[in-house]
Amino acid sequence: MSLRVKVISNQPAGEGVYLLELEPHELGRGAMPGQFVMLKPAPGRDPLLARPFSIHGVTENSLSVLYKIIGRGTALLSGFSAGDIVEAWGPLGTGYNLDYRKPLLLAGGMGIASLAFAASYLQENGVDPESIYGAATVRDLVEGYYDSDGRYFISGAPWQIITEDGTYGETGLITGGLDEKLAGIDGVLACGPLPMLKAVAQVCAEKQVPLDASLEAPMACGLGACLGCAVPASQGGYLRVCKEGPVVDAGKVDWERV
Amino acid sequence: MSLRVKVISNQPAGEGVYLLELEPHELGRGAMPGQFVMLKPAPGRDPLLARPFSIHGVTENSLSVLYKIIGRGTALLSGFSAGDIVEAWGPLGTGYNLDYRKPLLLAGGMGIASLAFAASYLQENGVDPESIYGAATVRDLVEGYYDSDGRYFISGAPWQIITEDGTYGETGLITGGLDEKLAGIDGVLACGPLPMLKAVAQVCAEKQVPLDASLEAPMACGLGACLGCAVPASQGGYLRVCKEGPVVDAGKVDWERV
Amino acid sequence: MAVDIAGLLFSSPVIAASGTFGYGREYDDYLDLEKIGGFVTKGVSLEPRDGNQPPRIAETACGMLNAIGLANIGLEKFLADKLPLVEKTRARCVVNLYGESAEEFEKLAQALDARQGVDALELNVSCPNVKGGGMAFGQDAKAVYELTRVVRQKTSLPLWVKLTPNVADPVPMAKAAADAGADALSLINTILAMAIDARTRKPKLGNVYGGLSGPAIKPVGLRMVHQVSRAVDLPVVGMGGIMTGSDVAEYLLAGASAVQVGTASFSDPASCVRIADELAAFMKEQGIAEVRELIGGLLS
Amino acid sequence: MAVDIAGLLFSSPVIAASGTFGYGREYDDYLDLEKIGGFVTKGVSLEPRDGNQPPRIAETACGMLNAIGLANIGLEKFLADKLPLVEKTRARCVVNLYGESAEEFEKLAQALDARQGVDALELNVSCPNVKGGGMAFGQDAKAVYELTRVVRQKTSLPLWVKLTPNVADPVPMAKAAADAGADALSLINTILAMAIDARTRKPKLGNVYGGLSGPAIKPVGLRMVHQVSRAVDLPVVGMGGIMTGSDVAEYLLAGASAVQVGTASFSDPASCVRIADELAAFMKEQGIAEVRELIGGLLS
Ligand SMILES: Cc1cc2nc3c(=O)[nH]c(=O)nc-3n(C[C@H](O)[C@H](O)[C@H](O)COP(=O)(O)OP(=O)(O)OC[C@H]3O[C@@H](n4cnc5c(N)ncnc54)[C@H](O)[C@@H]3O)c2cc1C
Ligand SMILES: Cc1cc2nc3c(=O)[nH]c(=O)nc-3n(C[C@H](O)[C@H](O)[C@H](O)COP(=O)(O)OP(=O)(O)OC[C@H]3O[C@@H](n4cnc5c(N)ncnc54)[C@H](O)[C@@H]3O)c2cc1C
Ligand SMILES: Cc1cc2nc3c(=O)[nH]c(=O)nc-3n(C[C@H](O)[C@H](O)[C@H](O)COP(=O)(O)O)c2cc1C
Ligand SMILES: Cc1cc2nc3c(=O)[nH]c(=O)nc-3n(C[C@H](O)[C@H](O)[C@H](O)COP(=O)(O)O)c2cc1C
Ligand code: FES
Ligand code: FES
Repeated sequence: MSLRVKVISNQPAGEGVYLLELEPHELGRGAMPGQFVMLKPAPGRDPLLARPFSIHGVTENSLSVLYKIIGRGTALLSGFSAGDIVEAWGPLGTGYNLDYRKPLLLAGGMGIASLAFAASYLQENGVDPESIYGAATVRDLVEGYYDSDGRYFISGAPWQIITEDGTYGETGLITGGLDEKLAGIDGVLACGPLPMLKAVAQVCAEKQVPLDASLEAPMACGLGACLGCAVPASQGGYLRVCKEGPVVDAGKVDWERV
Repeated sequence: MSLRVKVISNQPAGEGVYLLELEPHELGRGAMPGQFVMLKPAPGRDPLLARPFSIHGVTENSLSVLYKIIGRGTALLSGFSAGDIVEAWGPLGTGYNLDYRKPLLLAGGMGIASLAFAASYLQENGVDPESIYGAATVRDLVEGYYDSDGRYFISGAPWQIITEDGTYGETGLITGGLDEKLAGIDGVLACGPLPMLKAVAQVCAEKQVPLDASLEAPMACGLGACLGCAVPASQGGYLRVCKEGPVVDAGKVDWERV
Repeated sequence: MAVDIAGLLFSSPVIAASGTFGYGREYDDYLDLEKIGGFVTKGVSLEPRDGNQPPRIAETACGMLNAIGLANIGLEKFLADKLPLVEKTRARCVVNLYGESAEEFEKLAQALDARQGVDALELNVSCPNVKGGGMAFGQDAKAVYELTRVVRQKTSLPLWVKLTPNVADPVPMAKAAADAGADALSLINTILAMAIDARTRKPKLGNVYGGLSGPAIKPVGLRMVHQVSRAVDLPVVGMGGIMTGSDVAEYLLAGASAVQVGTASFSDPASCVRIADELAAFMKEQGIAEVRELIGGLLS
Repeated sequence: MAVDIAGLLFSSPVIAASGTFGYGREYDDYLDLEKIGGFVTKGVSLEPRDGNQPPRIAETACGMLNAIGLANIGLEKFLADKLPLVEKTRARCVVNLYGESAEEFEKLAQALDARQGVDALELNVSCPNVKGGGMAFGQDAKAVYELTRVVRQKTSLPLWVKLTPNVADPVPMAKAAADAGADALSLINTILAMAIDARTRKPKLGNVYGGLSGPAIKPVGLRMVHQVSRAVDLPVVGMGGIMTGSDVAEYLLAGASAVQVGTASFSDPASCVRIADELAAFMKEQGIAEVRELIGGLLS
């Protein structure tokens, strides 16, 4: 059965960003960081397809999704309110490798949605990741909270902030000086815009540090059935973002063709 | 410009029936009983077409529509609430002939929507119509109010009730004993299901009493442009319900072919 | 926003489509005709036509069916009653022609040639070819060629040939029209289709089959405009499901020189003007000064 | 709810359509395969195929485009890894065949003939005919005849031929398939179409063109099923835009003996079972005991 999930809340959580909390039922069962759910942005035939969203967090009582308004579907999603029913299915796909001892987490923009879950999961499991969250400007940061030193936290885990215009935290790109940042790191978890992922993949390949990259592609089924969500594989052919991904070993991706 | 009209209220007014009050703007300007408006049941592309609804009443501050839930469009319409915007255009079409001295009004079912407007209009203009409202059963009557004698009023005008099962008012069909009811009548205004209109048309033709019948047909434009709303004309060819109608001289309709 | 279609200037690339805009003045309460490029009349035939048995329209998912049956007031009344109403406007009036034989088309073209107020002719070749055994003229390249050729001989007005999507490939039809002297190609007409009421077990249209239009068919219209505009060196007037300014931009990118807006007028009678305004806003946002910068500008 | 298609019994007239249901088990978390009639596999080719360059899907008004490019794991892996997973279910497994030449189709049919677990073959003739100059097999009645004939000789399994809507008239293709020995006809496949991103000016699909499916095309599917079922004396498996039980009833009334559900599974992975349940409820409401009371039951 596909799931009809009740909305607990759907609140603004930044510039054009919303935090959607759902009653989890099976939707959240055993969900791991990096996995995603398919959410139908409105009942009916138009829009027809569900949209993929990373799982931002799961508790016993809720599953949350952090999303940005991009087009019609996400705009419609922002209209849901407490008590409404969302059609959904999940958890889906392959999440992050969470076995690194000293992982570096790189969240570009909305990449924070899935990596915040990874960071707090790692922390709960006794691993202290190095976590960097990059945004264009301070207003683009999604709602977190700050300790007395001005350190930014989201979902209980701390993040170093870097903004392109220096309006908060360091100034620059998340990919700046990445090779130095890799010192002592045994694995990188990255989620963000494609140019960022490509740059990270290149540095990680050079430094021979394993990289788990979370990819995006338009999806229809989310279940590995339609073959719509293909991304070029380094071995030729394609990977399915919804099945072999969304998080994939960067070495398996043909970044040139993506 | 097409009109974006604000909903004042949208309340249940009977079994599956709602009363929608709109801020009128131009939509109600000069509206006459029997005319209609086109209402888009939801923004967007699905459903695509607007639906025609008779004008149930106009005041300086509001235009009202009384509608029954039939399918998807009317179901969606019932979801609107105060403050929402409805896309609409009108007033449209040709209304009732209001020049009779002793008119008989025959409302079958939702036919009351337009005829209640006609009855109160006539009353305001010093004409006391004979008004009969037929329904299958008492529960199907739309919300009116009752005086101390149990007489039913809607929009300020009184109606004799006839129900098929006798649960309120007389027992029988609105078309029962119609020839007697025509005594002294100089014109009939009728709105209701097609079989009723056909029966009324036959009796009126026999008794040579003019009949203004309000017709229905699926519509696209409501403006006389698409030629979608055709009903067979007695002279051959077709009448456009949205332009020559919805209220037509029954003699102009080829009732056999309707 | 002006565009040139085979030598005829339109003040805007947005034109109201045949059959959805009556004879040009039906929408006057809701839009200013002069704010769009013009309109195409309902198909005009030699004699008045009653049209098909109702019901004639049905709603479908993001679309609608119509089986009007080319009901129209006929040439004579059109010239006497309707043409004068649009003659004085700056909006272009394109007359859509409907005949059941080549001779009927010829006569229509002849009667309209050089008539004041008529800016161009649009040949609807999607109608059944009575002599050709009922198969539509538009599904047979030879018939398209012949029909276009004879009409071409009777008129010096710009001649648009309107193609049907009910073919395996529109390119042979487009080439045939071009070879026979058409000045422009309009496409697409409606897609042959059907709707059924499961409860009454009846077709929703009196005519059983009808034409599908509206946003549902936009992807088919875009594909055919793209195919035809690449294959044939004539201006293309694109249509099918246009509802927004962005939809117009898509058709222009696919290769259309102008567009027609049909069914959208039913979901909002002011659509044509709204869409033209949205296109202007889109162009401004994108820093595009002239419509022609978009035409055929699809990247790959 | 059982239906008989050319001698093969299906427990329900609702079957999951090729390309939208993987190899049969991908939806296991969301529906019980045994509650539907069965499924049609993704098109299987002799060799594995990578498929087209992404993006491969795009949403459209009440529909979607796909240009998967018939990506599939190939015959060998299908037989080794996928077929065993469905062999033990009561659900029927129809294998959809894809080849680029008649020889490839022949080999596929031969390899699948009498394979345990394969209940029927569905010949996808909507693919480009490499030898025939790229025009699809399915747009040419002679090619349909030839292809069906050679495959027919290689298999005793029920043979369904799946027709494309990208033709002026599906009936000649249907007749050709019937004459060549097909046991049933499936229709419609997707409609060739296109989507454009006005801002990036690029086609939304890597392949530029793709196939339109979903509710948008239901009226076209109904029309073609109606045309074909009246013209050809073979069972028709209808599809195109089915989303509800009532949609199924409409296809049955139009003349289909069973239906396939494709795109609906993307808007709700439990669609096939939900639709079958809705059909049962509709039949109950209408006092219809057997599916066959609906088949071809359109009134006029
Ligand atoms: C595995 C995965 C996880 C994601 N997680 C998040 C998240 O946690 N938060 C968040 O804000 N966004 C996330 N996205 C992106 C999100 O799916 C898109 O922003 C969303 O689909 C846009 O829909 P729309 O209707 O608003 O946009 P439109 O552009 O109108 O959408 C049109 C179509 O394109 C598809 N589409 C558009 N953008 C994307 C995209 N980036 N990726 C895939 N399909 C797209 C839509 O699903 C839809 O089918 C994720 C994408 C993937 C693939
Ligand atoms: C001039 C006119 C005045 C009307 N006034 C009223 C009124 O005051 N109150 C009221 O309750 N109803 C009225 N109706 C009927 C009303 O338009 C339909 O009930 C409504 O369109 C049903 O829409 P739906 O989407 O709920 O039904 P669906 O059956 O899902 O509609 C499918 C399509 O059929 C059309 N359709 C369905 N029923 C009718 C119908 N009876 N007439 C015309 N088109 C129809 C719809 O507009 C739509 O395009 C009037 C109809 C006409 C023509
Ligand atoms: C109600 C209706 C009537 C139509 N009548 C005609 C006609 O007379 N002649 C013609 O060439 N096209 C006619 N068409 C087709 C339209 O002009 C247009 O080609 C088609 O509807 C696709 O555009 P759209 O999706 O914007 O409506 C008609 C369409 C509709 C909906
Ligand atoms: C993503 C996708 C992949 C498809 N792949 C195939 C295929 O491999 N072989 C085939 O015959 N049809 C294929 N089809 C067509 C469907 O089986 C079906 O004919 C079509 O989608 C219409 O039905 P629908 O509107 O219910 O989806 C595919 C459709 C989609 C949407
Ligand atoms: S979305 Fe269907 S296979 Fe990935
Ligand atoms: S509804 Fe268009 S002419 Fe009447």
